[in-house]
Amino acid sequence: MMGATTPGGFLLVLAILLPVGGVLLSFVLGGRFAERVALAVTPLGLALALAIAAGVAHSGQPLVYAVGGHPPPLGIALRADGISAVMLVAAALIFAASGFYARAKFSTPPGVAESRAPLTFWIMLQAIWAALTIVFVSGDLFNLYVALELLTFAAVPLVCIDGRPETLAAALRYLLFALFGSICYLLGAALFFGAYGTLDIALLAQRVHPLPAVWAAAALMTAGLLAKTALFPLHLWLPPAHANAPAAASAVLSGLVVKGSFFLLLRLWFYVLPGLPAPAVGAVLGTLGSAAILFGSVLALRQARLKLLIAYSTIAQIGYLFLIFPLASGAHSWSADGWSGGVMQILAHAFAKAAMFLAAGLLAESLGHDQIAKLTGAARKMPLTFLTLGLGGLSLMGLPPSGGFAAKWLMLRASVASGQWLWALVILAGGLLAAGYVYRILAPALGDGAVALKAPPQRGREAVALSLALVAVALGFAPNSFFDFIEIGRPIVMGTP
Amino acid sequence: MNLLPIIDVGLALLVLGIATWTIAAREVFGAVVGYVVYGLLLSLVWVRLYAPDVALTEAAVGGGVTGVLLLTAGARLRSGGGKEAGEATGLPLRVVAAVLSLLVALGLAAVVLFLPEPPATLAPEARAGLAATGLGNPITAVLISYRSFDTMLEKIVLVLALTGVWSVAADGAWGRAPAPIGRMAPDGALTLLTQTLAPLGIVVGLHIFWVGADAPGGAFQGGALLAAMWMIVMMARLAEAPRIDARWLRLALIAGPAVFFLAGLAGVAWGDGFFSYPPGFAKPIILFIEAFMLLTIAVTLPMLVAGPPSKGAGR
Amino acid sequence: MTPAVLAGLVGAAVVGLGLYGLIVDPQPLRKLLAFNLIGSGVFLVFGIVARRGAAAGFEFDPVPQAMVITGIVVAFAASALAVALILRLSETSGGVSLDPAVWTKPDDKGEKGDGQ
Amino acid sequence: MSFALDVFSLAAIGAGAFFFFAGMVGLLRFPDSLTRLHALTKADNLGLGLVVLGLLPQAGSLLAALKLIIVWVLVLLSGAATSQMIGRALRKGEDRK
Repeated sequence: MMGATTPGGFLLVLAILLPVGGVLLSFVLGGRFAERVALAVTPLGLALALAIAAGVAHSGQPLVYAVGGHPPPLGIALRADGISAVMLVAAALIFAASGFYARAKFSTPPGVAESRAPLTFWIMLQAIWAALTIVFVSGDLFNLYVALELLTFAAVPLVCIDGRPETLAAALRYLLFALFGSICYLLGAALFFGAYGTLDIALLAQRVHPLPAVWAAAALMTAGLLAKTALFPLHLWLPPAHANAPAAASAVLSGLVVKGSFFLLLRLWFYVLPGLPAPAVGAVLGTLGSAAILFGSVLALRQARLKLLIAYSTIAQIGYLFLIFPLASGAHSWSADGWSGGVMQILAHAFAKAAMFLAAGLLAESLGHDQIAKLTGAARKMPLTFLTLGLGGLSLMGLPPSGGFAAKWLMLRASVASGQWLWALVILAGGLLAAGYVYRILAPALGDGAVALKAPPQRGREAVALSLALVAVALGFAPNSFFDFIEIGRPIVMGTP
Repeated sequence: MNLLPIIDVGLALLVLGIATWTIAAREVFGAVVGYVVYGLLLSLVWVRLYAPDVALTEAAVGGGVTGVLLLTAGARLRSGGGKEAGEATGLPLRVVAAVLSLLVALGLAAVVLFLPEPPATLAPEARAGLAATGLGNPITAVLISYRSFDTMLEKIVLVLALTGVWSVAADGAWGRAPAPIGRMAPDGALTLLTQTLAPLGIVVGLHIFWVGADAPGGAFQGGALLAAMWMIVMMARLAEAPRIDARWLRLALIAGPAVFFLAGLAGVAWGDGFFSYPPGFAKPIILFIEAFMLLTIAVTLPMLVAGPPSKGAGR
Repeated sequence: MTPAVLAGLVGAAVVGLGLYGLIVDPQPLRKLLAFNLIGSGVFLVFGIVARRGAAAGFEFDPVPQAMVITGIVVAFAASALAVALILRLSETSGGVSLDPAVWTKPDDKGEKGDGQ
Repeated sequence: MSFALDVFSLAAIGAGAFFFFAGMVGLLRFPDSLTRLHALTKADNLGLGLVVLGLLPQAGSLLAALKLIIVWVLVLLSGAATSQMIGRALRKGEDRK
């Protein structure tokens, strides 16, 4: 049954407990042990994520674990399906890259037992990993609430880790938005429990009917999660927060953390409420997404700072994710394309954006600033860094070969096949605008000019950033079996034929 | 007995009035005082909802400790000389906000009042599982057994919150102690009160923890009470806040989640899998876990209120 | 009117009040108070759900009540983090404003210490 | 017997409520902080004492009765301490003027 533990299910608990244990150990040992613990956790976490993916692929079924031997509705069940597994692996790779990249900046200085920024960074990095793992595998809406709060508490201090007033203001604003989002989500959970006496996703999916309480719960949860995902017009907190955090943190925040709340929106609409006749919801979310694509891209074009440009580009790329709601709903011939395209967009953007933030960090360190106007000729001094920016940009624009291309191509196919031409136009326009802002970074940098580097970038860190960009490109070559894999555990859609 | 509905209505009106005051008060200080009163009244509402465990938590954490936190914040803001910036919101936005809030409140009231019948409940399942835990208080069973995973993660939230609070310290202050709670010089009356109250409060806190297995109470409520006692001791300057890198402090702060974590792992060996308890030994193990959670809560809440390490404080 | 019905009305009204305060009040500490009000209203909704679920010899459904206890502790932790940020912001800058435009003047963007 | 006790409870609690009411009026009507404080502490301590006295016969067990008395003593103690502190703070504020 859905609530019973399957073989390999214990891997899910281990995948959560590993970074949780890392947090506790780092906190109590303190000092340079925090870094060591975090770096030791990284390969183990990657191995666990791969083992879970192998388990899902092997059985062709979601892995399930009933925590404490109490199956739902009384207890909490963990479930990993196809998209859980790919998200776990993607997260593990990005955490590994960010952790390795951050060592240069966040090692405890010699002669000091413990210092503020490193301890905070390594604890919070592991905490974000723990929270995202729960988000990807938990099957219980209240447990997911606790995970969302974990995510908030871990992400906010990273934004203001350097302590300047503008970063503190950005962190505070981020915190208030996130708390508002959580409380809306929690109210939705209360209504679901009041109506059906369970918060288990699979059980709810069997029980839900289009009642007022269900609509209210869905609306509240959606609103809360939109605020956390920074979908236009609730995006105000994102650019200052992501642009001011240290690069290693920005990569995780922009690449992964906003995807956590988006992932819950997928769970809500495609797993809890697939039976709800809600074409209007898809249209509304798709429209907001389109607005985000256009608005975010235009603002990205106008930024003077590279990190702010990349942050505004995140707002636009988040917009694409929301096209999954009109394009993958129902059980049409085209909805599989919409689904695959949406999931591919999550992954491609995660890798491309993480790579670009890491590269932007290297650039800011080497040049002492990240003003786009003063980049003239920089590409000759830092070719690998700009190659990373270029490859990431390729995926953002949606040019082949890249994961971004695959994602946008699949979405285009779905929108054409379904006759929803508007989304196709938006996707194309967004691609053109993205080309515009990527050109703004690369064109001056490739030109002639003399830029003085404070220090050349470290090769190892350049390679880390580049490898993430290469993953984003490689996703463009994903075989069909990959798309079959992410279908595992996706509910058979009732509702529309 | 017929008086009860009147008392309920009066209580409801009082709660709403104080809540309105909290939002409408001109001064931050007045709003915070309103919020503390609100928390205490709310705990009476919880009693009327047959939720004594929640009432205790609300009174201790929601009203009490949060109240001290906010009052201290207000005082520190004022003494820092920093004005709370921000110009008043314009009338059009106020009207829009009022209409929106009214609609949300009305909609929510309608949905809550017309939840589907018959009411959904897990009470029978919770009752059925109670025997295996050996507990008499079903809420403790939910927190430490059925949904133990949530409870452990919530303790991790506390660890993260404290790390986050510490992380805003000035770089030079790292490793020192937080500034004293409140700005009072040692005061004879407060010292006398603390010396009398603290021992009694500690006894009551431990009592509430101990009876929590079978009666209203438990690690949360008892821990919050112990936390309040430590806070009042710090306020009276009978003891200063510890340095944040003190090894005993770090251990106490993670004791609860760490023991929970290890017990959860041990469930594989002795029980039915992660976070399960061996039949027949569930109650002693649960009490063992709770004892460490009590310690962690009692230490974490005051440290969260005390704030980040400060240059002026600590040796 | 049973206490549960009354509490439902109070919960809904408190959520509305808090929402209004959250939108309208410019001071972060007041926004935090408003957020706490909304939170308590949400917990009351859980309380009503718990009371409605009285069955099997219990006067209440223990599961939502336990969720409220977890929620209260989490809300307190959130308040503590927000207070720390507010106090630090006022300490470093002498004022508390959420508007990032206050902090970034057009010309000194990105010069010092950002990026990594 | 139980009837007499009920009457006693009712009378004591009623008297206690009256003192609370008087204290509230004082709090609202008295001119300055010190006199308000005076009204509040006197009335509340006595009022609460009477309420506790009235509840004692209804307590049911010796332990519960003891708890009620402890509550009263604690309130007395904290009331005394806080009014002392408020008074001192007021004095300090006047000195500064």
